[in-house]
Amino acid sequence: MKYVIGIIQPDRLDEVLKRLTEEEINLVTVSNVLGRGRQKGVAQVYRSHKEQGSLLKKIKLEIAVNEAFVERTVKAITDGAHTGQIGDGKIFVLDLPECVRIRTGERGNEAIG
Amino acid sequence: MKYVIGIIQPDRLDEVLKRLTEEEINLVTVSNVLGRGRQKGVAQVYRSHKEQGSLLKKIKLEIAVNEAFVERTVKAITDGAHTGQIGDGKIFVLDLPECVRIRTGERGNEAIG
Amino acid sequence: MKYVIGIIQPDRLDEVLKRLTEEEINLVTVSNVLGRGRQKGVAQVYRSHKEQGSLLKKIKLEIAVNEAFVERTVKAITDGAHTGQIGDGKIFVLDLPECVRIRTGERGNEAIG
Amino acid sequence: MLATWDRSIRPAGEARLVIGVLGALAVLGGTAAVARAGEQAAAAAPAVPVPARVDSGDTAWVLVSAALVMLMTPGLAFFYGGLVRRKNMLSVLMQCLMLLCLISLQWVVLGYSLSFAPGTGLIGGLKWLFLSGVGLEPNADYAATIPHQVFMMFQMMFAVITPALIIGAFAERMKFSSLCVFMLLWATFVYDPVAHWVWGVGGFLRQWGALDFAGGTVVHINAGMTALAAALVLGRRQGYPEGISPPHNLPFAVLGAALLWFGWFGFNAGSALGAGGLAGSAFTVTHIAAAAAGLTWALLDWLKHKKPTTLGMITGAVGGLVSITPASGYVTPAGAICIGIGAGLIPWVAVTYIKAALGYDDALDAFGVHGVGGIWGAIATGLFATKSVNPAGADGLFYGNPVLLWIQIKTVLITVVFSFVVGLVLLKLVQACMGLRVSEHEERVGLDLALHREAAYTVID
Amino acid sequence: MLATWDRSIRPAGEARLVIGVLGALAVLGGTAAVARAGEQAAAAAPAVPVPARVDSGDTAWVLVSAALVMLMTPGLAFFYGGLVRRKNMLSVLMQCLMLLCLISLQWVVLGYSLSFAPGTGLIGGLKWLFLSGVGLEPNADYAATIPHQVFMMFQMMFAVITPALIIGAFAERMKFSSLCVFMLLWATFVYDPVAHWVWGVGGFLRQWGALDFAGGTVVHINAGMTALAAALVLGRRQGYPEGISPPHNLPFAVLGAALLWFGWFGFNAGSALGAGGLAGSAFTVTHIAAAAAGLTWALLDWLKHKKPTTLGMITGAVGGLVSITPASGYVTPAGAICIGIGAGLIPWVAVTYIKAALGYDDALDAFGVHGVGGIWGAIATGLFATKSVNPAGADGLFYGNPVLLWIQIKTVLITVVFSFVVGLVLLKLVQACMGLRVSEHEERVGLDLALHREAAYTVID
Amino acid sequence: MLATWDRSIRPAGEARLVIGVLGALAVLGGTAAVARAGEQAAAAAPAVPVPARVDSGDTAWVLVSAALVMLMTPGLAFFYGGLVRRKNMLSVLMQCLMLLCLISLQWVVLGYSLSFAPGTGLIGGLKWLFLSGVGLEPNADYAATIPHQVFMMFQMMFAVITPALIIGAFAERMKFSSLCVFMLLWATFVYDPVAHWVWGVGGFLRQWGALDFAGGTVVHINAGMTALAAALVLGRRQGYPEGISPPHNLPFAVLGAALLWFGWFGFNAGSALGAGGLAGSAFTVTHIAAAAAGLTWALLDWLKHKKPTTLGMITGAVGGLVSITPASGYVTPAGAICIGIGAGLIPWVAVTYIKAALGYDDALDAFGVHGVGGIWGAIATGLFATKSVNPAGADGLFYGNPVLLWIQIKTVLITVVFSFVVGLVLLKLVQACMGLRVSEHEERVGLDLALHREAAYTVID
Ligand SMILES: Nc1ncnc2c1ncn2[C@@H]1O[C@H](COP(=O)(O)OP(=O)(O)O)[C@@H](O)[C@H]1O
Ligand SMILES: Nc1ncnc2c1ncn2[C@@H]1O[C@H](COP(=O)(O)OP(=O)(O)O)[C@@H](O)[C@H]1O
Ligand SMILES: Nc1ncnc2c1ncn2[C@@H]1O[C@H](COP(=O)(O)OP(=O)(O)O)[C@@H](O)[C@H]1O
Repeated sequence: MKYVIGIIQPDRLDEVLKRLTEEEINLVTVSNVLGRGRQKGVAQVYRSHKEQGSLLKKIKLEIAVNEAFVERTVKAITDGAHTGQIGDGKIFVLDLPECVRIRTGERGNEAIG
Repeated sequence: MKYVIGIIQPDRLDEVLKRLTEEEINLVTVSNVLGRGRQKGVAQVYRSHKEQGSLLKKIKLEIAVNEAFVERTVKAITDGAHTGQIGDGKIFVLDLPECVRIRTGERGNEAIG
Repeated sequence: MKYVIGIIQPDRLDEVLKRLTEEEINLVTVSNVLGRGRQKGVAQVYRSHKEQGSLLKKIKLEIAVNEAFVERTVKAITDGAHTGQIGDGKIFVLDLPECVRIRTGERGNEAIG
Repeated sequence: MLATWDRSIRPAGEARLVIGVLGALAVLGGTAAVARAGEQAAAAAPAVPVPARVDSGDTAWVLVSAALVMLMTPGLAFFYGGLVRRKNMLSVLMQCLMLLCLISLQWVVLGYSLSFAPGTGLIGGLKWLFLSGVGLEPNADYAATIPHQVFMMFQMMFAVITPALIIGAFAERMKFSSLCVFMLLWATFVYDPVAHWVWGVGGFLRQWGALDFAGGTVVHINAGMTALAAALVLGRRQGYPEGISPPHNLPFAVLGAALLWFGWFGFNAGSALGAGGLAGSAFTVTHIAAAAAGLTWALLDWLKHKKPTTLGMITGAVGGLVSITPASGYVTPAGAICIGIGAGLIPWVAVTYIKAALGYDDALDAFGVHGVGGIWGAIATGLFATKSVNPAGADGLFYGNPVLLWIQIKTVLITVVFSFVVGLVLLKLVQACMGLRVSEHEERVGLDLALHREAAYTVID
Repeated sequence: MLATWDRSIRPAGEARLVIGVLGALAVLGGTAAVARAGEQAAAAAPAVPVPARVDSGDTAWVLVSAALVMLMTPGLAFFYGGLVRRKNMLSVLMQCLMLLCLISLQWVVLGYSLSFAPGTGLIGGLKWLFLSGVGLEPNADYAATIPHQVFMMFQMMFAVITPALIIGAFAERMKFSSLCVFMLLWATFVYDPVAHWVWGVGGFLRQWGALDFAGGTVVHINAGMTALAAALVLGRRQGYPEGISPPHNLPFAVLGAALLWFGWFGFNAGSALGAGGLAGSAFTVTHIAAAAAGLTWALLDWLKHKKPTTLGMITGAVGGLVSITPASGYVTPAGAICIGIGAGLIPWVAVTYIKAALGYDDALDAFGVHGVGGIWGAIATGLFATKSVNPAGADGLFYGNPVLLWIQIKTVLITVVFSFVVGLVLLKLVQACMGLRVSEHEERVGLDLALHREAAYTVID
Repeated sequence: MLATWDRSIRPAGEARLVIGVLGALAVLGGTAAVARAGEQAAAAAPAVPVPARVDSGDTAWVLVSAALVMLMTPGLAFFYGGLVRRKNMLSVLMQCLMLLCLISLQWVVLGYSLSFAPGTGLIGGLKWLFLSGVGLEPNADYAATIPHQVFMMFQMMFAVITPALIIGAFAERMKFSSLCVFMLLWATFVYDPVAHWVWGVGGFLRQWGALDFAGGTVVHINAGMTALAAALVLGRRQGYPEGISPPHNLPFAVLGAALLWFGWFGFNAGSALGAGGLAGSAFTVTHIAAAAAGLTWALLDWLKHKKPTTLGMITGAVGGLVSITPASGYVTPAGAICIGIGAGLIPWVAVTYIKAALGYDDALDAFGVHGVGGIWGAIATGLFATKSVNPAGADGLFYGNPVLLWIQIKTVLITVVFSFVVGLVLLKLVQACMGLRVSEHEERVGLDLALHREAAYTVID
């Protein structure tokens, strides 16, 4: 199993979720993060004090999937989040040795979906 | 070492923390996430516009533990978070090759606790 | 490749970011978390009801790096976050088998930087 | 006209007390009947002819005061809302807004008439149902220099905020539909009668010479005692006390307290029903008592917990405002400072020790602050009142007159018993018919989503 | 003086309507010319000599009212701001603040003169440019008991909030610079003329006997119709309707609604321009209509969505305040309840069904609430007005006089057409010169950062 | 009575200035002694007999104004609070609330007497300690048509907000206990004397003919200069300037600014102490100056940073309100626009360039806005004042009278020196006794948790 982490632009979330649904990847965990990447932040101004604002709002997705779904997941995220502009984000794929569904106590591949 | 990630219902947090303490697992990192799972969200209504609200508030726990503690951690989370209803959440266990305590510079098994 | 997770004190963020920049580690994802560790929280008081406040505000950093950068990353975080007091935090290093840059579709070592 | 107490009691005080309470309970069974009777009684007693003319300055002040008191209900919503958990924020705001709408209409339809129309000693008549006869000319019985409708509106705002105060006791767990029904009943069977007793022409407590300038009894004791009943009937929130998170947004609570303080100038100084010396005096003592009480609570926190807390300070200030309310037209600045100190101290003890000891879950201390603070204020009026401030008032114990204190204590007792008992009965009634408390699941999810299909704040947007 | 309608219409009603609209459009081409002419015309007609003396009570009330109405613009900013997405919060606040500054100055420079200076039936003269001649003595044409400057300031606050209402239609996508230019034009070519027609001495709708106590036509229909035009011209937000997140901070919206409600007492009761019975009556019906409308909307939500919503309740209350505005000096409490129920129902239908059916993106329902609610209010004035409340008014249909209703309908039609058409023309003009809408990228990033280089809230600090 | 300046200066202006400052410093050593002497002096000079009668309209307006000014302190709390970091939000609210309580009581006990009781030119007497003799009859020396207590309460609110303004300079790093002690001293040794000089009967600046309608000198310069001293004495926050996060909640800052603006109508127009033409004029120019200044700052931001900022606009508006304060009873709308433009420009320069150049950390620009804006306002009063607005005032430079400007400049200098020096001395004194600044650790953790054991917002609940 793999643990897929995606960092995307906030306004691409809806699109990514739609693509994931189309691929029947319904289970996903989402959170707010700030990212520093190649994208230059816009300088914020407070009473003429400029704040470089290098940390930009991003959305983080976490999706645990079986091996068979990894590429589909990556593709769904990429398709939904891609705009071709700097700041589009990254996907990280980690190994996931174990997974437990709290409700049933199931483990492994059965638990993940 | 393992890196245990748990996604639970917000109102089970207190119970889970209590169980973890009982197992002498005191170190834990907690954050707000939104989850899309099997649980159907309640439709929100704004001026008669229905918002499906598929993303529900969840709590994410991250706990780095030595191998010996993995099962106890999983059990503590499961026991604390289990209600038997859809939406109870998941536990993911990742491998953790290295760990550093910033204060002392200790590494590995010593650093984790 | 490695996926480095750092949990630090909120007020050390600026310093850590500076150190990372000095090491030419520009890409980083930051988020708010609450941590329970060795550090004892300050008891909060609400109408004479004491709330132990065991969960303290922390900042979580996530940095995906090539192997060659792992030690520099750990050192930059450690240097920036270290105060010698309890609560300084932890660094966790996970294996990262795969990485994708959404904008270009690049994979692996090229995508990470 | 409030100074007629001296010949009214002593002999049959206790008997009257009992009769009063019983009579009041009887109201529950037959408000309309009693009221109609009262109407006839009143018809027999012609009002003293007072030359009534609208004064623009007085009217301006009471209009402003009515607007200020109206603002207190949203103020209270934020004061309370900031203290609950994030998932219940809107439910508190919604409850307050609903009362603002619902009780305003109840007041128009029958509340004002039951409270202020000529009637018996126990309840007003039905003459002013649907505001018939409540016109733009002054009604000299209540205020000779402002339009009758303005007096009615000013009083409406009191009728609205009083039930809203009760919300604090059952926050985070009450069914919304039951709340609406209960509050309609409560306004009709508790608020309106008590308002009549104390303020209505012919009201029996007014006859006795009980002093309640701006509603210590009618508003605060009344709401506070039913709040206690509600806390007992509904039971504790899940996880109380350890598992309840701290206030989700203290700045909102501070905002609410600020709006309450601001509005209270209308509440108390507006109760002079004109813009003159008495309003000025009420304004002064209101502010001073709030300041003294806020400081006192902060200092007590400082002593006990090593640090002064913001929540403590605003709670104290609200307590001070509560306690000065009945006294605000009768005491000097020095009296106000004393009342304020007591208002910091006594509710602080109630909230810190008594609540913890007895274990009821008065979630936002509606009883602890309004009930206890209101009782202190009513009694303190019996101590500190002086005719030097208001010749239409009376002298209190410290000005050589023990009788007033006794009247005030009796008034408190009657109101305490009446509000608690009738509140309890109404709660049980609603509980039997439709339930009072949300399901365990709804409580966990939070009332905002469960009962209103909304979230106060977005997490990601 | 508003009761001259009975001999004015019937015969040539339609002809006048057409002339009126055409004439009004002509204004666009030659405001100044028309105005100068008007000035001369006015000079010929000497004002009726009324002994004018400043009354301190009336002045106090109108000063307070002006302050209250001023507070409505920030109130509106929070009402609207709470409903947008986090990334656009400041843009809404900034737009409202900018209008507060900009239109205040426009009013001083020429707006007040165009609206209220003696002129023609279509526009005021230029006599009071830069407030010259607007002094501290009363102007008996408008208010005989308060300083002229106080009347001018009270009216200024109306001129400020009206364009601010329009913001709701194009929130989250309008260029800030274009907004400033558009609003300056709109104030001059739409607001000022309409204010003159309805309220200015010699204004043609006033001559007809149209009743608009506090601005249902001038403020709400006017803003609402241009809002509709703006929603159409600017087009939908990206992702509308599914991709738009829910309100980012409903408590702020509730706070805004509370401040609006509070300020509306100044808006409506202040429009009596004195502190007496009429102000009291306006105060009363304003509150009652708001309560009835809030309750109605909540009940409709309860019926349709199984749960009453907070947003529904405050939207309804604001709708009630909108609808009672033109009627507030002419109707009884019973009339207010009827108007309030209509004000809950009709905008609810507009927002729930019509908006969805037609598919325009009136982001915060500026048209749905203010336009539709304002139209209902103006027509309802023709139904429920009664001379028993205000002898200077007129009787409506339900009091036996169908003529008023007809006048009101014509007034509505004229304003609807004028505001929509001229609003549209001005929008197209600004669009042609400098564009109206931010770039797709700026819309995605959010206006706060893109246009103002600020973020409303920090994420980490 | 303020027009006696023409014969008072020229010859011995400088000498008097020196004497004045020295004399003022002497106050520090012997307030009580001086005061007692003053009392006797005053006893010798009987007040001119003026027939004093309470006017309900005037009283209504001043009551409202007092309530409005009271609301400014919470308004300021939110204005400031929104600008600090999340972890210090409550500390700012708490400081403002504490001053509201503490200084109100100080005012009752001795502040009012020191400021307004008959005394010497340098300090009021002790006759009115504990408000003895401050009753419900008017005191014709100050306001012949409102109860004396109402005047006292109105002035109290000024005494409260002035020290609260200083908070902006040392936000996020001051010890709470030291703040309480320092502020008590400051109110007694700085505010009360300066209030007496300018407004007290017999106050020497008043004798000179210095014009300060609503407190430009007494409130803003006074607070602003001590703020500067505080910024210097306490030193910079850790990480200043780069490491300081942006404002944590700009909507709260906007809310605060809106409440300030709203309250300022009471501040300035209430200072007319009656509801008539003068109040109307003050109301008008107050609003216009705020609008002009807000617009100016926004435009300057637009020029320099390509985008107008919300924070800039509200800062400008507050600056405008500050600057118009001393002039608000003496200038025309045109004068107000000029003052407003200056009030946008000059503090903008101070905050943008001077603060950066000098490197002191005036965290929320208490000096930059209130000090600098207050100085501009006091001087501008010497330029734009005209007797055509207020015959009791004087003509300024642009109305042909250079003397007033000179008086204003001297007044500014005296106040600047006095507030800065005495403020500094008091700060050093408190620093020596109990320290001023929290520990490095407490500053890192945030004052909310470290000093008050509370968190403004929950993270998870
Ligand atoms: N190596 C990395 N480690 C952690 N987070 C990263 C890394 N690279 C990118 N990110 C996250 O992805 C976001 C987008 O990256 P950025 O470089 O701006 O986009 P792009 O990949 O289009 O050049 C960053 O803001 C950051 O949050
Ligand atoms: N495969 C997954 N990847 C990421 N997050 C998941 C996954 N499965 C579940 N979750 C998280 O766990 C939460 C609970 O899942 P859900 O399916 O509703 O519960 P249950 O396991 O009881 O059926 C989800 O809202 C989501 O946040
Ligand atoms: N084993 C762990 N698993 C998850 N989070 C941890 C773990 N150990 C520490 N943390 C995080 O690091 C933070 C700091 O840890 P703490 O023990 O207080 O510091 P120190 O390492 O200086 O003793 C904690 O609040 C928690 O968020």
